[in-house]
Amino acid sequence: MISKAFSRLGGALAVLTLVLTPAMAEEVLRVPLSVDIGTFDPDNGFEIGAMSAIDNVYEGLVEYAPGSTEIVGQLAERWEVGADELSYTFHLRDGVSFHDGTPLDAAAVVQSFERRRTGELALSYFLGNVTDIAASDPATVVITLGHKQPSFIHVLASAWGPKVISPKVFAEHAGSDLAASWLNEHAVGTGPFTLTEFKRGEGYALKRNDAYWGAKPFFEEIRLPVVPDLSQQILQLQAGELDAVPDGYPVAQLAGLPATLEVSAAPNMTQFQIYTKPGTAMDDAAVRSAVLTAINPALWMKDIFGDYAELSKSLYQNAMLDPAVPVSFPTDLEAAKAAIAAHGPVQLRIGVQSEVVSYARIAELMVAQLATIGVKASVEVLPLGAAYVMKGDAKAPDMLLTIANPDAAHPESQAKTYFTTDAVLNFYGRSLPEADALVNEAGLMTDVAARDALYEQAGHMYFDAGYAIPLVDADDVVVHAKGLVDLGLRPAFPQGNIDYGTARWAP
Amino acid sequence: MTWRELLRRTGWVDGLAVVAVLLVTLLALAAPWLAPFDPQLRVAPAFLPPSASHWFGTDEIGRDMFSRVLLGVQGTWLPALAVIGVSMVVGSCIGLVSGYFGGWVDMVLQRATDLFLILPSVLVALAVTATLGPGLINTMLALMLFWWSWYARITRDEVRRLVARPHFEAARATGIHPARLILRHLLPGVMPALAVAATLDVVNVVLIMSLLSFLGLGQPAPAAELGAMTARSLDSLVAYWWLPVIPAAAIMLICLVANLAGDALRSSLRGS
Amino acid sequence: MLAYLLRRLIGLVAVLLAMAFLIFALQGIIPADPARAIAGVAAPVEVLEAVRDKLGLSDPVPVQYGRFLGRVVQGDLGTSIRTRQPVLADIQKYLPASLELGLAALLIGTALAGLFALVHRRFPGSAVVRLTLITAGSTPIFLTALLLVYFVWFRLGWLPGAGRLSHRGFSGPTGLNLIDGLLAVRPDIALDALQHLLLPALAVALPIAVAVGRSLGASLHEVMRRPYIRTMRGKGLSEGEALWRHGLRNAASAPLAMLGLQIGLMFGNLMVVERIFAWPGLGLYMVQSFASADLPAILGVSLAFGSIYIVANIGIEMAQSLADPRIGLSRSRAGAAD
Amino acid sequence: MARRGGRRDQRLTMAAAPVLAVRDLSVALSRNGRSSRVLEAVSFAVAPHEIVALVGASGSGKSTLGLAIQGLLPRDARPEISGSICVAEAELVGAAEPALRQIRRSLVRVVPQDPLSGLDPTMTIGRQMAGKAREREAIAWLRRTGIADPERVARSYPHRLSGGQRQRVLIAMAMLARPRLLIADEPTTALDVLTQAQVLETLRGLTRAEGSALLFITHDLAVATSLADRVVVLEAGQVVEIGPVGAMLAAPQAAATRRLLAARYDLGSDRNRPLPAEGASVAWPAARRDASKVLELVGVSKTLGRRQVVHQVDLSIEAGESVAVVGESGAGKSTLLRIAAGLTKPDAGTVTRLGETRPQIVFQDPVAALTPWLSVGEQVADRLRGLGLNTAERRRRLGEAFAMVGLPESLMAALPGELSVGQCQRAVLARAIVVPPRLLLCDEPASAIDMPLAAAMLNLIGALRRRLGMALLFVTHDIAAARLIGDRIAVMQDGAVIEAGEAEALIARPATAHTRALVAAIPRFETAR
Repeated sequence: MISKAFSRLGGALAVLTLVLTPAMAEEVLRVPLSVDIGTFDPDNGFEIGAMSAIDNVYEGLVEYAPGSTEIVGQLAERWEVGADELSYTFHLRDGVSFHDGTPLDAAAVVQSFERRRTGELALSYFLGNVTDIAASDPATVVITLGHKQPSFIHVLASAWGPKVISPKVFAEHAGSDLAASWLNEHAVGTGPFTLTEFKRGEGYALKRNDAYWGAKPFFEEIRLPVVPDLSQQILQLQAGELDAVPDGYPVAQLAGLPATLEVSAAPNMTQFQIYTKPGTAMDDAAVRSAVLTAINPALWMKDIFGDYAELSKSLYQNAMLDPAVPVSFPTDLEAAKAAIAAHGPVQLRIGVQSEVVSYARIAELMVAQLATIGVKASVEVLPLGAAYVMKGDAKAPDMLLTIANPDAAHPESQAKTYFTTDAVLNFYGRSLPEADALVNEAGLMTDVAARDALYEQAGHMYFDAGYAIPLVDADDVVVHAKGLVDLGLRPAFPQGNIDYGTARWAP
Repeated sequence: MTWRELLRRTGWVDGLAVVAVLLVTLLALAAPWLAPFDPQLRVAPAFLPPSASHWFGTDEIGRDMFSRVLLGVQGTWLPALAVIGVSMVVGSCIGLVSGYFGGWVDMVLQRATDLFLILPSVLVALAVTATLGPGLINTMLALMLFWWSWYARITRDEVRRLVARPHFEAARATGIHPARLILRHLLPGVMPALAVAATLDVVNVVLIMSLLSFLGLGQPAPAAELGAMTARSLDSLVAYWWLPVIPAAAIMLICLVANLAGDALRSSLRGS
Repeated sequence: MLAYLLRRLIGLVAVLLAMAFLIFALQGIIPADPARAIAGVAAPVEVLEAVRDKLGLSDPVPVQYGRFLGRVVQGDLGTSIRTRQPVLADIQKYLPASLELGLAALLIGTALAGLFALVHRRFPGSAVVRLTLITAGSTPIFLTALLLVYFVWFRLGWLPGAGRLSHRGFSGPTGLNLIDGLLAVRPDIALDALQHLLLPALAVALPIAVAVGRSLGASLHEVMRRPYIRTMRGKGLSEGEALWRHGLRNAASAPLAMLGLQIGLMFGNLMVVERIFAWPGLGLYMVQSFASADLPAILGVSLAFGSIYIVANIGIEMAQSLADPRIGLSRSRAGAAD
Repeated sequence: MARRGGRRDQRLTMAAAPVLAVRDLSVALSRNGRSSRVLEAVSFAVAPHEIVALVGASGSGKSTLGLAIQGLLPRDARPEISGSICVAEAELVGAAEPALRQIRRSLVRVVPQDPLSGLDPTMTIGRQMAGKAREREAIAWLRRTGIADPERVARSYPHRLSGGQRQRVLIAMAMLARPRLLIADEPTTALDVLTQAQVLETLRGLTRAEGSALLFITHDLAVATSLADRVVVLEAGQVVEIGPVGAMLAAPQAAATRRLLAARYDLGSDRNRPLPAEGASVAWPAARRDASKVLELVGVSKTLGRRQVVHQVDLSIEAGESVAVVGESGAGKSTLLRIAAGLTKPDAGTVTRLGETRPQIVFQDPVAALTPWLSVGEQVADRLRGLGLNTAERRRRLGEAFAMVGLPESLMAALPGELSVGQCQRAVLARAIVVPPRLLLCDEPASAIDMPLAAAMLNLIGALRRRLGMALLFVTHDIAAARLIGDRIAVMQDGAVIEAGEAEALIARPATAHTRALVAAIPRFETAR
């Protein structure tokens, strides 16, 4: 009785809804964000969801070309590296202006980069090695490094790399914080889109920058509603209220997508890895070998990622470095069982950083796999930030399952973030000086093949010593309405980073 | 009112519910032996719909859902009982002391109870688990931190009510030993109200635990807890409905049984 | 009355202090690192230390608590780590949506509770009614919410399943779109706001309705057997008149108390429902704050929700004493004399 | 109203058309699924202006009859009714609900038994009496029932009023409709003697003045005879005697009537022997007494809240002596008893008690005085703990106590809820005397129960105290009971003892107006006219 009455009410309202809902213009792209954008400040914001928007509003000197790790010019038309490998000279593109009409010049670049370098902002460390930024003429910027860093150009091309902000912003909104509070929710860059709406919790909107120096974007407007729940995103995509789910669409459902949807997948630098604590049963080579046999990703990768991942070949992402000798896992499960039986009961606690679905699935699978060889494993979701303070903590879990996702497509980013003794994310504080030496040596080399060989060698040393285990490189998987093309996905960018400037409906 | 009397007064549906509560407890205790498959192992292809060989189908990685739901009953029911049990013991002791002695003891204890009662418990439980880190023990701690106050209030009010009743006054006036006075003339009178509150509370505890799971603050991945199982497979609702729906149905069943049993206690107390 | 309000106000402050202390005490024992959340995953140690110092996180907890209290007294809840805005400003921004949803849910919940109670009275002892209500009351809220979205919006298209408004760029003085739409004499906006409001409010309202409805039903059942109801029947009042004029008021106390309890539970449900319905309220803000260890925000929202809860409970106490003049607001502790 | 013409011929046999005619009425109610006959072939009539008393012991079906006449038998009990009830020529049996409501609204009104729970506690008196529109009329009626400040009362909530005031409100509410028939269902049981007399007077005056007939339901034959023109005696659902008051008093026909009469006591009853409630009786043996004081209160005062409840009371009781304290409710007599028991500490004055066994108390309501979830035997045996008795010895003492109060030993395992009121009374006494105290304290033990039970209780207490040599402090509002049980009587008013002395002498020559009023308020076996 109640439902009947309600259905009548609902029916009446439905009719009204149809009347009131405005027809969608074709030039609007609607992509959901799972999380609010905390800040739109390119020098402060590092949230994965926000990067697409920030990178389409602001531009840096160089960028990764779509679909590759090759670096091409963006605001800089070309650049030269000095013979000392310390000075970089960038020649700016002509005829570029900011959204507020101010023309781009070297001074603007210098001002923005100085803000990044000295502003004590979240991403200031990007320019930690820079000693000087100067405008040698209005169209030329010279950056001087403190020591040799061949990876520097990758730093500039990173999704989080330094961007150029309109000098007018600093003139009008500098305040005492380098305009940080104004730039939280406002933006003036040179990109193909301008930020027109910033409503935390509700959504954001970008408008096409018709004065853009490059190819004119197809879409007139980009709407980024905040839709925190994945199920809701999926339903809205299927109902045609969204044009894409950029990240997290359940792989198991990709095979059965409705005819109106399709998948764009591309290789990505999202590598799932395991870090191990010293002093566990895994220190025993036989146990370690048995555990490796059980958690061999070849046994389960398809169950979680379907066709949208590949086995990691080394501790560096496949898209960053193609090793001569990929890491290998033992495959004799019977031997593994015997090894565990011989060793006696083994219990392992697997820590995961958060209850992200993919972590949970992999952890679950590893528990199931380990159970087959007689190892009892349990999973703990670590409290917020706990993974960063595990060094020397006896109560820390025996292994940590995490995603390694470096700032840039350069092996140095990976090694110096996760593996070396002083690496910020060397979770268990382990130290292998011989391998560190190789990484340092490689960091100064410009010959890519020789450099990669050294990195690979160091990687094998970390792996063999039991520090870290590479598992799977997950693809970037975007599910979207049929006909959306040229998404501009880049392997070195975070997952789901659609380039709104290139995306378009196929004719 | 005695338990004897109480059981006599319950109707057969409610009597059945009381029995069912005991059955669920037994089921929870015996789950590991009843499960046809090892709930941790991958025993079949993933996403099998319910069938004769796998009554509730299989999950995302090919584990038997029936076995996992059985384990889930254990992982949901026993912690809920523990939370309620511990809170009830702690709360009723405090309530008893507060109600029996009255005066400033009552004042102090009631102010403390008030404080815990007025704090929005779910909110603080969320904050506590968010900060302590998700996990069964932390969740239970976070819940118990508040739950006792509820029972302390019930016990205290009930004791105040009984103490004011003529039969208690009469018993006290005969001059019998205070311990006997409390244990035989007071406590049995408080128990039914506590029992009613406790059975009805199972629902709240189970639902709050599932809510924590949905917000990513529940038990970590392989743990078979019904709320977590539902929450984690929510995005499969349209494609593989049984993954979220069956554990949720198990929650409903548990809550239903507990609720009916609570109703049974309540109506027999009122002497319907 | 004034003395009562004053006393409750003092109580409110005490509770808020206790709550603030509780969350602060937790902060002392957690390994979570807001500095890391601010500085980013890959930030070097020196940057981290700088951020810690800037946030005052290196000071001992009591010092931080004292400083925090000092600021709170001045209306400063600190700066959110995630949004980098003053927490108070954030709360002001997100509160209206939650308020709208919560109030609508309470309204719908109370109305449904009345309906349930009447059905309960009409079919006393009906197993079907009871089982339906209990089942509805024991469904995890996120499943209820998603099923509503799936069937009512996705399948049937009757009501929108996400967001607050189809119109963009509308805003009014109260922040409650439905009311603002009416104030601005924009029936289209008000209607649109109402359509968006109905489903999430229903999801939040359902557990409230079941709990309060069952309590009201039981309470009415008891009250309608009291001697004074017989007196009123003896005066020639019909069942309905006796129920409306005399039964309801006398039966109100227990369901009102249950409503108070449910408001406490509602905050958790708001977080879930706001997340599923992409409803930009404080619950959503809170959920997102969890993910980034945004303690100032978590603390701020807890205080905000806590205050609302206490105020709501004061309201309920007043409603109780309004319904039954014997329940003094003084909550007298003196035993009944002679 | 539709059946108006139906039974004219039968009614013509009466002098005037009766306001109420009950014919062959049988009612069966079901409890816990079992149907039982509550009324059997009841027939009687009430003429206009007439006052008829419906008298019966508890369980005789008199209240069910009252409900049946309003058409308000509880629906849960699935009433089965046969026969006929005509109110002012309208047939109630089988009438539709709206018709019944119309009858209740204008023809039949009821003054319910319990004034405490008979009013909606959440609404002001004025509102629930008449709604907003007729408030002035309501106030006028309140004034007519003898309420001194009707405007204030109309604005008040029930819990602000005394029991007597509430009963008057209920009378006013009923009379507001100027009903043809007023049913008063034991309207004075819960009231003080003085108030009871006033309320009865009000009832009679108002119905006479308005010309309403009055059906007065009571267990108290004395009240009935002091008020009514005719009496209908009901026993076990059947009418056993019907007739004018005078004739019935002179020559009671039915055994039930005779039993009711025998249990009745008043200021003329013989206090040297037990009341003849249970057949013929022999004179009391002399009590064992000596001059030692088992209780001595000197200058005792107690303040509760802002009110001084007990004021400068001196009272002493010698061993084996019986003292009755009489007073209206609120006079402070219960507090005095609690002070004597040591349950309450006085603010001033001294209390001296003799004997190592603490005084035992018998409370007003015997059912409420027993812990509901413990068996009667266990509760009585509670007092035998800690005396160093072995199990056999304990059983023997328990058996003795049960025998002494006249309870079969088979009831030891029973819960209080399974006992009748009379049995509970005996169980309470058994608990008090299983270890005999030097002093027994009784708090209105006979006031909340039927007259025959009250008589039995008085007899039992009288017997036990003499046999066990206990001194007795007996608190009551009924000066007739006080005279029967007490060697001496102390009269309390507003917390102070205003008068005390030998029982007979005090009643024969009251020194104060208050005592005189108490004496005068006791209904006697004669019609008031």
